[in-house]
Amino acid sequence: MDISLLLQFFINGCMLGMMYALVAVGFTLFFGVLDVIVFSHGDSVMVGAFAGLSFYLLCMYLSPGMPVWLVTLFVSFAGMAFVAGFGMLVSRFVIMPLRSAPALNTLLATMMLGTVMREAVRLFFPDGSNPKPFPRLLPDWSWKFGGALLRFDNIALFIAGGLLIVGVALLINHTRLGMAIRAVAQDAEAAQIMGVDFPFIVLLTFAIGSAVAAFAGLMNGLYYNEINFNLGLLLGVIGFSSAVIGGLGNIYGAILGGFVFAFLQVFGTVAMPFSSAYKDVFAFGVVIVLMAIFPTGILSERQSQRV
Amino acid sequence: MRFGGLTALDRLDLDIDEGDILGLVGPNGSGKTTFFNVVTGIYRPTGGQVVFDGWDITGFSPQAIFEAGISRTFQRSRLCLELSIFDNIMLGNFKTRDLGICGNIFRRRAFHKTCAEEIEKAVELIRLLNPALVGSIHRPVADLSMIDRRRIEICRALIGKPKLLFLDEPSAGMTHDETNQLMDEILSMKSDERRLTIVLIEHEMGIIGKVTTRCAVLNFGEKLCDGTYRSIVGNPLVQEAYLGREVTEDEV
Amino acid sequence: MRMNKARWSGLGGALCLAAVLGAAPVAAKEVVKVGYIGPLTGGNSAVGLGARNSADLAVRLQNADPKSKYQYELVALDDECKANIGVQVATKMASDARIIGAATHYCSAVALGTVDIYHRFKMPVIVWGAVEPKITYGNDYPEIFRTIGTQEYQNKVASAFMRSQGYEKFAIIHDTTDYGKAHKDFFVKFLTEQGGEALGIFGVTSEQQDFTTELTKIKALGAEVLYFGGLTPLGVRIRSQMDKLDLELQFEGTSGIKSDAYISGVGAELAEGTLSFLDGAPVEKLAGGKAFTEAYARQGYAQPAEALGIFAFASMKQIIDTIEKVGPSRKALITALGRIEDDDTLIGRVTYDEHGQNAIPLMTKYVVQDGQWTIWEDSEYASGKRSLVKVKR
Amino acid sequence: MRNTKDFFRCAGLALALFAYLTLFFGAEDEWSIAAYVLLGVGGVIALVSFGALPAIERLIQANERACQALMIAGTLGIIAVFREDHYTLFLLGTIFVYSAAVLGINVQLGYAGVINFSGASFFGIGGYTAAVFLQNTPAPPLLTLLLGGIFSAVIGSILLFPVLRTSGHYSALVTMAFALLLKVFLEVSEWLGGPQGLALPSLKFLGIDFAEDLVIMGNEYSFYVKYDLACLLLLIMTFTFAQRIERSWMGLAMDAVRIDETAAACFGISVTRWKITAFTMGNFVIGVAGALYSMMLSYINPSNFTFSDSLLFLSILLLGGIGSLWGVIAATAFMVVIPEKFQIIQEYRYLIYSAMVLMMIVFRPSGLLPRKPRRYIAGGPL
Repeated sequence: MDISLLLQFFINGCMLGMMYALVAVGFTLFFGVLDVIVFSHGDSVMVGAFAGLSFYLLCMYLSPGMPVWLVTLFVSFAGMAFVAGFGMLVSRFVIMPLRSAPALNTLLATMMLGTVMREAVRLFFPDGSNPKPFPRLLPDWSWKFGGALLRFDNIALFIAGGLLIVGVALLINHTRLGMAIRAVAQDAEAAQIMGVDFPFIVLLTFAIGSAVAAFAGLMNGLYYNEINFNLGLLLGVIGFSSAVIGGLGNIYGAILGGFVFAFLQVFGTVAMPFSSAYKDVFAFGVVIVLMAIFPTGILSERQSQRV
Repeated sequence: MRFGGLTALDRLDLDIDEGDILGLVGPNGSGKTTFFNVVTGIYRPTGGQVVFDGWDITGFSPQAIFEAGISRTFQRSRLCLELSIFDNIMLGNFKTRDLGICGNIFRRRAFHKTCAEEIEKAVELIRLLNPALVGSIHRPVADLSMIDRRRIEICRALIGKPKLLFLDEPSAGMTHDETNQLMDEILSMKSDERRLTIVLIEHEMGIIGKVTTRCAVLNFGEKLCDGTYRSIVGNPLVQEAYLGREVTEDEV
Repeated sequence: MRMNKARWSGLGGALCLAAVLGAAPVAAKEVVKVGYIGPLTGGNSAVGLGARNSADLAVRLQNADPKSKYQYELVALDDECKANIGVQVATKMASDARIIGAATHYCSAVALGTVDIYHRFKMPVIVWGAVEPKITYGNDYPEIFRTIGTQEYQNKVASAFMRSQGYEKFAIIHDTTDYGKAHKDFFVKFLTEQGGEALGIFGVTSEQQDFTTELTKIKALGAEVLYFGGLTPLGVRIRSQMDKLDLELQFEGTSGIKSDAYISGVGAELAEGTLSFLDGAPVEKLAGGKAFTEAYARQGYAQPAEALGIFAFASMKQIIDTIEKVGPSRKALITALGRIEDDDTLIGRVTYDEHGQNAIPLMTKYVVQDGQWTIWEDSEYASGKRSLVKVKR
Repeated sequence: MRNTKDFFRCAGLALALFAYLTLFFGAEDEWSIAAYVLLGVGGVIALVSFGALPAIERLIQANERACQALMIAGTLGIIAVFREDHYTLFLLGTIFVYSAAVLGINVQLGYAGVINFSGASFFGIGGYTAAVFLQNTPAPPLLTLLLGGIFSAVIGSILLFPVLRTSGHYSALVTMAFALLLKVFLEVSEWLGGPQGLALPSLKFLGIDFAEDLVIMGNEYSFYVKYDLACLLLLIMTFTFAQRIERSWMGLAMDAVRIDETAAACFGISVTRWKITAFTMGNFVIGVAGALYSMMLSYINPSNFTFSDSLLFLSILLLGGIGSLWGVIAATAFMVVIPEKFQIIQEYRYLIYSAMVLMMIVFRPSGLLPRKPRRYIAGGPL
């Protein structure tokens, strides 16, 4: 096991961790504000990827001559805007009506919504049930360190993902808007009395969370150069696990959870002598053990129970 | 009892004799409810000792403490709103009725018999407080008014024949005369059970004066003073805790 | 009470079919029902939908032919590639006595689960897609037939071919479905018999998205060929992630990735040089093959025929032709199918052995050249103009 | 029985319901199915608008024992009508077994509030246990049914420690992780037949082999009739078991644990004990149902017991109304029959089906037949 191999595993692990963290941030945001788990979030990632692809094809159709970096920017922002808009619709017509219902109802409703999104893309996107190639928008430079290969798009996506998460964390923790979101998270009624426009904040939170999911979808497409209608299913559960491991409601917990899960999977594959399908068995097994040790996640906020 | 840096109860030394009605008085946040929670086992005390009826029950589980004969009501009434009146009251009488898994499923006739007895017992208890409720004993608690819910909570606490009863602000959320009526009902119940001891948290001094045999005043987790109602009312420390001190010109 | 209502709806179906085709003769012929079962939802829906359309094409062509004795109606059901749903829809079809024969199943686990039901209800079926040997060899039911070759034969040809190309060291990735696992077992068996060596075997779930870790481990093994036992969705992911990790290995797949979706999914440039093997005669070269693809296109189905559409078409056509000969009775169809010798179909000459397995399996080698699956013998790789990934010794 | 007039009214209602069900089951092509669905929905709306529902509810609650007997008689009637139709009988058997399993989940979630996202996994454990025992040991099939339940309860207890320590979304994750983990485990382990899965011999009981056709007075009926009777018996036993739990101090303790753990603790109710009891009993029932269903299928493989199947169980419970026994049976029938009857629109099935469930959750969160306040004695005072 020479060094370059370890480096390659480390690079793969980081990319995977960043992707899971981006999905986990969405779960934490929605849970923080509305104390609700939106299980269609994984499929928002898939919708983001397909939206990106559609905008790219639109771009190529309208003005083939556009420079690549402009196309990339357009595809990213258009994709994120589209999914953000969709996220707002979801919050308006699915989440808000279920606000007073027990948490399980919202969880199951959003799971069903996820299935509807998956089936819709499979059926109505042209030849949706087959995997689609995602355009290579980022330049193709790569550096070799012995056996390990570091590509430019790895670094670019990793940094962009990191910036996005830090941006969201800054927005939540250090701006007036973020304070409003956190106020709603602590106590919706009190925040409303203090003049916080609750519906607007919920819409905004869903827009941010969905935009982050769209970025994860675009990143998935650019990194793997392939997207399929099924990628949201497992990503949703893994994102949820990462958010919970890190401690729901805590943005940095989501990042930690994402990287923990990713390196669990990488370690599972590397260390497992026999078939690497046990990787999932290993990863989810460790999740169960972690939950037994940290019942409310690693970086969980201490909830004192008011009696 | 310390929560991290905050000392909720500071070297509180309180002893309660059997058959007493002790009023626990003090401004908000003076540790009254925390005292209740420590005694009934919800919080594990970080220091000190809780002795009941000769037994040291410090740090026991809430279940064990209930079995020992201490029951309570809650500041914000924690009734099971979905369940019926009888169900809520039955919760308090649990230690005698536990037939175990097979008993409940297979020995149905035995169950029906005990069930009829229990309904009888609950009805008898409610009749003391509010005869009107007897008719709708199987209706969910959600449809009841505030005072009825308070009555159900007291019935729940009393049906298990406890030795010590903690009442946590029974007058919260009720009108003045409703509170008086409730206190009369409690007094009448107390007269039947000679050896029942009650600890009452209350803000309405009128009620404290009328009902309690002894009082204790808490402020910031410390016991200011102890004694009959008349003695504590006159005590300057108590007035200061509630109303604050007169400040002379130069001090301002 | 149920019988006449069903006939009424069957007739209604036939009438509207006739109206659509416009060629059916005035006197309504007796309606004969034939069945199709395949995965129409879920991960394998692309293959299932293509096969259903191909079976439907066989029925439409037969109904358009005035000489046909009967009017055929296709009953298509979805088994979702799950054994319990498969048993459910198989019971539905087999217990409906009006359905004479059916082309069934792509997923081997479902096919294995339903053979008993077809035997119990004495309904002849031709398995169009499931390649697990035990489906035919695991029982001696007269009702079960299969045109597609078994994985065993496909991997015997594949490993012999790869050894002839001089490859020794293989890394194997397979999905944990029965399709992938069976391919891995047979390929490793034949490979070790012929002196090759399987350096590493990696099982992956069919929903897995990221293979960078497995591929990095393979890179360290120093293999020459990456053998993938699985379907197109996974094949596309693995091939594109191989390129991201600069892993220049010869990529060899099974019948699962021989589809246009693979090439469009990975892109012609990356797919160049990918090998795959498919049962049956080389369709493109056969006259029937071109006719099939044109007829399929003319019907304007929403989904492409995919790799196994031709098999569903051939199976359904064989059922219909035999019904034309012996009449719409299950018992007659079973005996007639059992005696088929050298029947010239789109996928080559078909002869059923005593287990109902197509005894003369033909195996065609395919390689991707300029964005097209081309038959190995006609490709520039065979003629030496282009070469597969060099062996670095 | 209050009086004979009530009995006739109940009988009339039961007759109408079962006539509708028989017609609906018999419907083949899509036009008649759509017609029956509209008829059903129209009927319900008519009942609601005429305000007849409260009267019917009082009638049923007053004569609970009679109504239950009528329901069983009606179900037997349907089985008799479709005695030759293998497919409908198979659907009926599936409804009975799934209802029994969801009643098990109801004990866990509806009573004690323990969320279980791996319902289908325990269903699968029951099935696989029965398969392994039947193949390798001479154990009589009836015993393997019990073993299926016991194994599922024992394996469930591994999950107990993390489930008890966590609450709400966190315990949801623990059971979700187990569901995903088990499917991959089954697929990868060779000794359990790997992805191919395992075949199961049929149920044999007192010399009756459930695989041969039923022969009564000479004429042959589908062998599924035997399976349906077995599944119906299992459902009746589970129903009475769940109803007796609810109508006992145990049910009261579990409800208290679900609603407010702290308050329950303060009144001597051991929270962990009742959660463990509910979780284990629920898993036992699911395991037995899984074993019987696998014998009826005679072939099982890992893809039958995936995470989406667990979701199906929870959706059924939610649609029926959490905690309501009759709601579970009605919702199971709805969730098993509708996708089968709409087989015609094929690949669009899942889209429409999950959209329907979504609408149901948003607009009718309390479910089809929401849970009524508990009455300890059947037909007791209200």
